[in-house]
Amino acid sequence: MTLVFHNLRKQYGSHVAIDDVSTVFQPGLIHGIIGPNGAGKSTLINMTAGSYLVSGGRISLDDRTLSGLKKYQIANSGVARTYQNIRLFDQMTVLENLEVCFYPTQVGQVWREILWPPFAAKRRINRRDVCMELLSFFGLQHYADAEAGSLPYGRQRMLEIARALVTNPRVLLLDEPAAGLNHHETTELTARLAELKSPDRIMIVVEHDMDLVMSVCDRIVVMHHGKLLFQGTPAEVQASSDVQLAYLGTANDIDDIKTAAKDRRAQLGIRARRRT
Amino acid sequence: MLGILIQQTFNALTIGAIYALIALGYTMVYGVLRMINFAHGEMFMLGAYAAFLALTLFVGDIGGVGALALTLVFAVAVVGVGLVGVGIERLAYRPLRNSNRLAPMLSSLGVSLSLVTGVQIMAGPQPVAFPSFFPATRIGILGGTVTLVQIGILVAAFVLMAALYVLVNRSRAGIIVRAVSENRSTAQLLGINVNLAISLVFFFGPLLGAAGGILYASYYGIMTPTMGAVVGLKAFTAAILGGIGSIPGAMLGAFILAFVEVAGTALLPVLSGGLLGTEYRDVLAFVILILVLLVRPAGILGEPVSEESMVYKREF
Amino acid sequence: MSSVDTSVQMRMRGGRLLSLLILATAVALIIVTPFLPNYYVRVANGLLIYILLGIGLNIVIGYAGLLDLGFVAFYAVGAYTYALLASPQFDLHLPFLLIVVIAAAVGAITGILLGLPVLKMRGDYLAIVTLGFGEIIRIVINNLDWLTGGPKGIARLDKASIAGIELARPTEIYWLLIVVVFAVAIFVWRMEKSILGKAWAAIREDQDAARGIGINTTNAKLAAFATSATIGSIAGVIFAASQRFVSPDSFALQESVLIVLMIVIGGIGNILGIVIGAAILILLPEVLREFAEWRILFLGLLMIVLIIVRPAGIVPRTFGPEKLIRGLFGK
Amino acid sequence: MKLIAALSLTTALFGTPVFAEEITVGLAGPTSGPQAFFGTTWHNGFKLYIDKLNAAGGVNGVTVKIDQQDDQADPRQGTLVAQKFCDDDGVILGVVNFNSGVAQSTLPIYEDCTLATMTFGSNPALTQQGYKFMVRPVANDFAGALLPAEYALQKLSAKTALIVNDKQVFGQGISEIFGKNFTAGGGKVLDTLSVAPTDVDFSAVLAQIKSKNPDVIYLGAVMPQLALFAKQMHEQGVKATLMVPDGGYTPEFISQAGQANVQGATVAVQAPPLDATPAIADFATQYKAKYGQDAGPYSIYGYAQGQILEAVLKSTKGLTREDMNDALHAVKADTAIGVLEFDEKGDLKVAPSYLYKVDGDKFTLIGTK
Repeated sequence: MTLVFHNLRKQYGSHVAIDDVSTVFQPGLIHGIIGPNGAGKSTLINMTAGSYLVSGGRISLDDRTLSGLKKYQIANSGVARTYQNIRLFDQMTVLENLEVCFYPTQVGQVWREILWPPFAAKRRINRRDVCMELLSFFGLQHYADAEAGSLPYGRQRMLEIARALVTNPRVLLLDEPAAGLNHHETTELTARLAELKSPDRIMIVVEHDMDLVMSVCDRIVVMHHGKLLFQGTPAEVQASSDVQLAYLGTANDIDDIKTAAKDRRAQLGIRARRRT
Repeated sequence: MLGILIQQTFNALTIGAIYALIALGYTMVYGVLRMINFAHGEMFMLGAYAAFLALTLFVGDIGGVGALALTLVFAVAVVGVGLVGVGIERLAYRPLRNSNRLAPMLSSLGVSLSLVTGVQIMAGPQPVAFPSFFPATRIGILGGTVTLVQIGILVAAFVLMAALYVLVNRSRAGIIVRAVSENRSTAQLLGINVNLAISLVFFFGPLLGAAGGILYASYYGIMTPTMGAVVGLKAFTAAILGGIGSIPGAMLGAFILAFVEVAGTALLPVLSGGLLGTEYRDVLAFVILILVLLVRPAGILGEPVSEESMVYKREF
Repeated sequence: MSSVDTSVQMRMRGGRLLSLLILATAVALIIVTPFLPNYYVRVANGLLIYILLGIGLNIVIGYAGLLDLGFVAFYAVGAYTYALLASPQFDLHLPFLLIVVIAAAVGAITGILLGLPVLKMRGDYLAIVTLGFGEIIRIVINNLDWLTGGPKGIARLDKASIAGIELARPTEIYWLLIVVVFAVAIFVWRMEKSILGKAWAAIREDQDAARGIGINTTNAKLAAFATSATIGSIAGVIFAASQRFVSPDSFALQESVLIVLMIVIGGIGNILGIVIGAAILILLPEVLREFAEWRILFLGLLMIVLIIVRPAGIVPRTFGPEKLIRGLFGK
Repeated sequence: MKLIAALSLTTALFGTPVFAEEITVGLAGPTSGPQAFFGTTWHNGFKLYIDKLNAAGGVNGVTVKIDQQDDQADPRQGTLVAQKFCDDDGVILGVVNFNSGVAQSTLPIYEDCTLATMTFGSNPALTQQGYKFMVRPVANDFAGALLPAEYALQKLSAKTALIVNDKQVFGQGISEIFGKNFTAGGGKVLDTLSVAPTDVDFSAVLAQIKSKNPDVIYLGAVMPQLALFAKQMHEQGVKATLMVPDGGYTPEFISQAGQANVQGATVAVQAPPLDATPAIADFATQYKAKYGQDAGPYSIYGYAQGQILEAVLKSTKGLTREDMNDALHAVKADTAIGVLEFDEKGDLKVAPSYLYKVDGDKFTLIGTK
């Protein structure tokens, strides 16, 4: 009952972005993927979610092959994700952003929903209950009827995670969830992520914020130039000289990683402000 | 048989050259603003009317007028229409630059309707005979008949397109326009005057369209207030076919479309065994457009949409 | 907090008055119109047909965010379905309601056939390809003389009748249209509120993210195309039955553009907006009839001004019919 | 019905029918959009005569007011205009329906409200549907295409013809009839090619035609396509004789095509030569004086319809719609395009047809029927 990368490979023309990556992600754990910019972290997430095609190798979930399926099929197999640049449905309300996730399970009886008002009402209440519970978990219940695009940046990040959780996915892929968040928000996020851990759920976090990764992740995969450099517990990663050398180049202190991450955050923060 | 082939080739080249001049305007505007400018066909129409006006005002009778005077009239008219284009952008499109993508497009529909009706009111709805700039000499080439007018149009169109090519690729103005086409926000951050680039595009696009209009009116000997609609749609189709946003694409698309039209007329009845007559010519053109877009979703020379840039955000 | 509450209350009270005013005017207009001279009834019928078309096209443009410039094709399909099945052309005289059902089915199939190849396209490419389809259908209708009568069209169509009640005079067509427009509007509104409507909105906002939450965008888009085409086709049937003559002239590209304009000027994605947009673009030229071609110029300039002043349309997307009704009860 | 009630009320009150001093005539046609040119110039011809009529004090003191409406050549707009005329009790005659398509959708409306119309659409089918309140003061396409076929076969000794049409009601209809007549007379139609009504470039079609080398080309279309085709035909070196329908009977045909390009082309039209009577010679000059431009291809018909109206007003029993209809069907009007009378279907009893040849910058009569 695991998510497995078998000799995964991604190639753009002659450029190899992911080179022969094999690893296993266990349920009940939070897995971190780290690595310098361009190491291929997001590419892994995008391939898992079906946003990018897989050039070689295979991704499987619970012995079922995901790679090659269409993106929506992968989502319906229990893989949910967030995006590096927040991608909410801006002009829909916060609540609707979550409700729409019921589409795969509810579209079958959509005719009944359109033509038979009592059924529609029942469904609406049902959807609302599930979604409001999730919103409350992320402290978004007061925003339920606001347009998603009008939310503050940090709230949008939370909403995106909430959206990924509506269908109670087996695999939750978080692509830089802390990017652009302030310290307070990052703390909140860390707490939420820890609470989200459940025995059936495989959680994968791509993140530059080392504090977050080190505190919340159980296992960490280190990527470097498209290759899997190292994997292990946070303590093992911090202790690995390989990681320090390759990841940091000449530097040898984890603080440098933090500086790099801060730069990255500032960069994304600018982007975030421009968006709103 | 060879005669027909040569003749039809020249027919297609002439039509293609005129389409190309107009398609360039669509594609340039699209390049910088990602906007379909439905009023662009009207620049084509305005060109013909402006030239006619300039002729009557400055020259009077066409007979016995030297080439210099004609060139001057031509220049005055196209520059005039270019300025009109800049003015329209200021008034009708600039206020909409940061709104949804549908808005400027529909504003351009309003501009188009206003221009056609305006000209209809001022100049009357009737077709007006337009003087020919070239002598109606016929030249026989291997059994085919080619007119001097056709050759004149081809030469004029190619000179204009070459000038545009040099302008875009070799001049400072061209660099500005290309930078804005490439990425407007980055260009802005680099201190490039985006408004200037857009004004330049809205000057040269209509200018070329107007030139096309004058050549067209002179070739067919006639102009009408509604002449822009049909040709504009064809040129737009050509721009899409070639890959909208791409300048060589617009030219290529225009010539392909023209050849398809001519081939449709010449071959459709033969190929379909008489089942489909020449009346299906435009159907053939659209079918080919659709087939091309199915194989190359961004047109022949359009930049293919890469996986990474497939960010499908709300468009309107 | 309390100041916020009062302002909300004030807005509510104002909203209530506004809702009451709008609804009362609408009801009054609906009831009064059939008692006016026939010219006004015919104008109203034209308006209602365009509202119907607007509601149909709005599904694709306003809800799913796909720019369709060939909508008139479905309108033509419906009109010609009626013309072929209820006229001397082939001496077929099927009952009106049966033809409505057939036309709805034919419309839906055409919608899916058109939708299939264009699904991967987006934005401007979709626009030109749908435009091409619209033109192809018109050209084919104009040239299949043995079937459609070619440019001559098909004349002397049967009068529509339901359960023995003849629907041919302007007032009769008017009531038919009122019923159909309300039925379709309610249906489409419920559709928008359903999970499918939310999926359309998600596709409109971010197609890729919509796939990411498990929406089969192909099917959802096809559903949008098919529903929209069905409504267009039904509008075509009623148009043909009221005009009792069809010819390719009625299905030119400009009609598609007109309907798009209606939607955008009125307020994209909103049924009330469509009504306002149709009123401006269909009624205004009638009101200004005596100004001949000046009215067209005026209309063109008005379009530019309206779009600049309100790029997203006169009625905001959020001000839907349910707002009106809620406003009425002060909720 | 309302009208009749109102009238019987007036009759009851005053004992005798009251004759209004001014009557209203509904005038509808495409005055905006792509066909604005035809509609406007046709209307201008009508207005030219009516203005003259009114200036001269009208007919027995009755002057004519024109309610001019734009139908944009769109059947839907046409029905609105028709209903507007019907609803206006003051309108007692309609000069309407430039397009056969518009006519098809409006004739039932005029029939319902018993408003007599002079319909312009020339498609033969229009008068075959039993409408009692319409006449057609123009020759239908049967008449318009007979003479050219005969002329081609007999005078030009043509063996082969090629037909080009614009796939519009008029162009396709009249060219089909030409084809039938030509074949019936022993000629051979080599091919029928269609162009789009918006086309201006015929070079590709012409190159195909050239290879078929027909004796005559019949072009079923309207201006300005007629002129454009003639011009390009000459430029591409196609030698056949060009035959066109009535739209070409205008100086613009020669000027827009270029005089040299159009020599020998024939035009079949219902109108006698412009110099046949002083009145018609006058028409052209008056038109130019009033509107500042040459008469359009259909202006003369508008003018003649004004003359029909005058004759109707002279002979009508009263100024009700029914009376006008009776008078219209019984009228024998001496117009610029000949003496016109209608049969029970509303078609012209004798549809005069004249065939002209372009000769220099003039049309020379070469045949009549």
